[in-house]
Amino acid sequence: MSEENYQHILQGLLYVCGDEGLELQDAAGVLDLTEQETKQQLLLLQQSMKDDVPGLQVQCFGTRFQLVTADSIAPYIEKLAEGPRQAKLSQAALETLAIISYNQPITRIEIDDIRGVKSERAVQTLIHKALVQESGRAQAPGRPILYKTTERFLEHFNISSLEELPALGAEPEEPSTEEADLFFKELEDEN
Amino acid sequence: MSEENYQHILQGLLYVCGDEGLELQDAAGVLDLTEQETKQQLLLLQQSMKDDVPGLQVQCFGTRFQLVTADSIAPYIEKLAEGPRQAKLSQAALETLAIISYNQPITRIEIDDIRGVKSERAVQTLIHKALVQESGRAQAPGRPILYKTTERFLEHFNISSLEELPALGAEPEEPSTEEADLFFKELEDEN
Amino acid sequence: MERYSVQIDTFQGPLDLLLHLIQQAEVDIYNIPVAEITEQYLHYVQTMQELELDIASEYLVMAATLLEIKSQMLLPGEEDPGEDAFVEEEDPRQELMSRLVEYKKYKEAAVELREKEQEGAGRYAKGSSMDEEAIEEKYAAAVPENLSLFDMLDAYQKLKERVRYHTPKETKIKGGEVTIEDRMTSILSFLEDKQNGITFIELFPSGERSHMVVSFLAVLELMKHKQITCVQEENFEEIMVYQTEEELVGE
Repeated sequence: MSEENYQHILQGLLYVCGDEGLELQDAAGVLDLTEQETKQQLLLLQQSMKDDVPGLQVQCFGTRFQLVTADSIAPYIEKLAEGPRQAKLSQAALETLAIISYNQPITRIEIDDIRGVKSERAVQTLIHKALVQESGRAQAPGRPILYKTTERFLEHFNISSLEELPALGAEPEEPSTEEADLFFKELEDEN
Repeated sequence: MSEENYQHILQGLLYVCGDEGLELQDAAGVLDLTEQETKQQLLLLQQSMKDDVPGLQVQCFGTRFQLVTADSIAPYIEKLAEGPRQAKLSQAALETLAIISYNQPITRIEIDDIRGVKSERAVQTLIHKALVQESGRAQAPGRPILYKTTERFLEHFNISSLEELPALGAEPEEPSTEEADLFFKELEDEN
Repeated sequence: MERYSVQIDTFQGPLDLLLHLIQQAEVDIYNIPVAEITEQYLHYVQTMQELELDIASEYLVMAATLLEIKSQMLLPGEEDPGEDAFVEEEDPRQELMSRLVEYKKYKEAAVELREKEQEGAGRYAKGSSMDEEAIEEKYAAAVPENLSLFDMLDAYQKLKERVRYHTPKETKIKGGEVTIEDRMTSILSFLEDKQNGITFIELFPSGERSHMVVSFLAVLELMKHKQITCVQEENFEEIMVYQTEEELVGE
């Protein structure tokens, strides 16, 4: 693979890792290079990004590399966050709400597992907004709190009961391959 | 502010927004430009990224811009991380979606008519996948629900706007004179 | 029966089936040989019935429509072909033709959508880093007015599509290297002390695709060599897998 290709791949890897950062070891695994060589590539990228994408920068913390916005544009990022945006629930809160509504009652740890990130704040927000409430404790070590949706949740989304939530993962029934196979088989038998 | 600066800021904004995408309106607010000017800048950035950061690309869906990885490096991203299992849509759902996207807003009965089968489940699946949403009610007996596609639809199918939908198959050609001639000829031959 | 044993695309309904028959007969959609197509269509529906496949009532409605068209076409023209001969007589097939043409357009559009779907499949994005939660807290108890069920579903879909960096990759690679022979051996030893057999599904401990395929091929191979026996009491019952008795293996 050419050096150029390594650079492109690293751009993509750094991007998808986002705030979590990319571990040198993992990057090396993907590129099939030694960690030393990979680090070399990452440092090269760090340099070239300065000219090519001045709005972003590559930061290095020990063996972890992270793509972040450049210091110079910080005021604009803040302006975006504070901008007069329509009052809406954050992505985090919405995801968490979806998970709770389809899996209630559910513990926070289970939610974290599904989301892959801590959801404490999101759960708190939802409780604040009275969309979610506590619902006893699970029979598990530490007896963690269970959460469920509230009446206000139904009211807000204008559904009369939880059964009215669109079925999760309900694929329209496709005549299965099994059926088709059966069909063939019988046809053959007939002949 | 120089044009260059706009570009840098947009790089940062796109990065921060990630899969949620950057709304043209919000970007314009941050840059203090009109939406038209902002769009211009975003399209310029889309171009320049191709050379400067080939591992990433800017996508546009309606009024939303999103930074995603380049197609070419997909295998490496998947090697690093558990990619989303591509839950592909069933044929029934795809057909239904095609009908909705070209005829929106449309009622379920109209969809059933075109497909010749009940499409209730397919519509539910599409709603669940947030590719289709309700859009008021038709002025018809029973006031049936109307459906339309969402922004997410554009994103899922990688289309920047509804106008970019591939043209529907040529309208049924009126049997041309030529064909008619042929028709008569055949009739004569038969007799 | 030959002509029915062509590949069965799982049909999306009567129109889909008709399109298939028309295409197969290599006839013009605008000039359907109704008698022939009707016969084939009925045969199809009949076979489906015999197989007790669940036939949507739409198929039967279409069958009736076809028969009606067929009989109309058999009726002799009413008037003498006089001056009025050029007044186009309504073709009884007209309505069906336009339905087929209309449906075909969307069927084709669906194919294009599928291509577009695949095109965008390899593009990944990170999650948002916007700290919206802070703003959210400012509004405390207020729920945004315009929040809909759809917003929640949208968020959930995004979650499902997000790249998960957390999952360690090592296990996956290990799974891929199992050969059919390896799997045959391990299945046999797994069965060795299981007199009562095991369920078929137990042979697929890994959800990983390649491992499942290898396992399946291994089962087929073992069956071929009569080293294992698979029994299914009834349709849709659990398939039980047994190690074949020693003496039978020798034969």
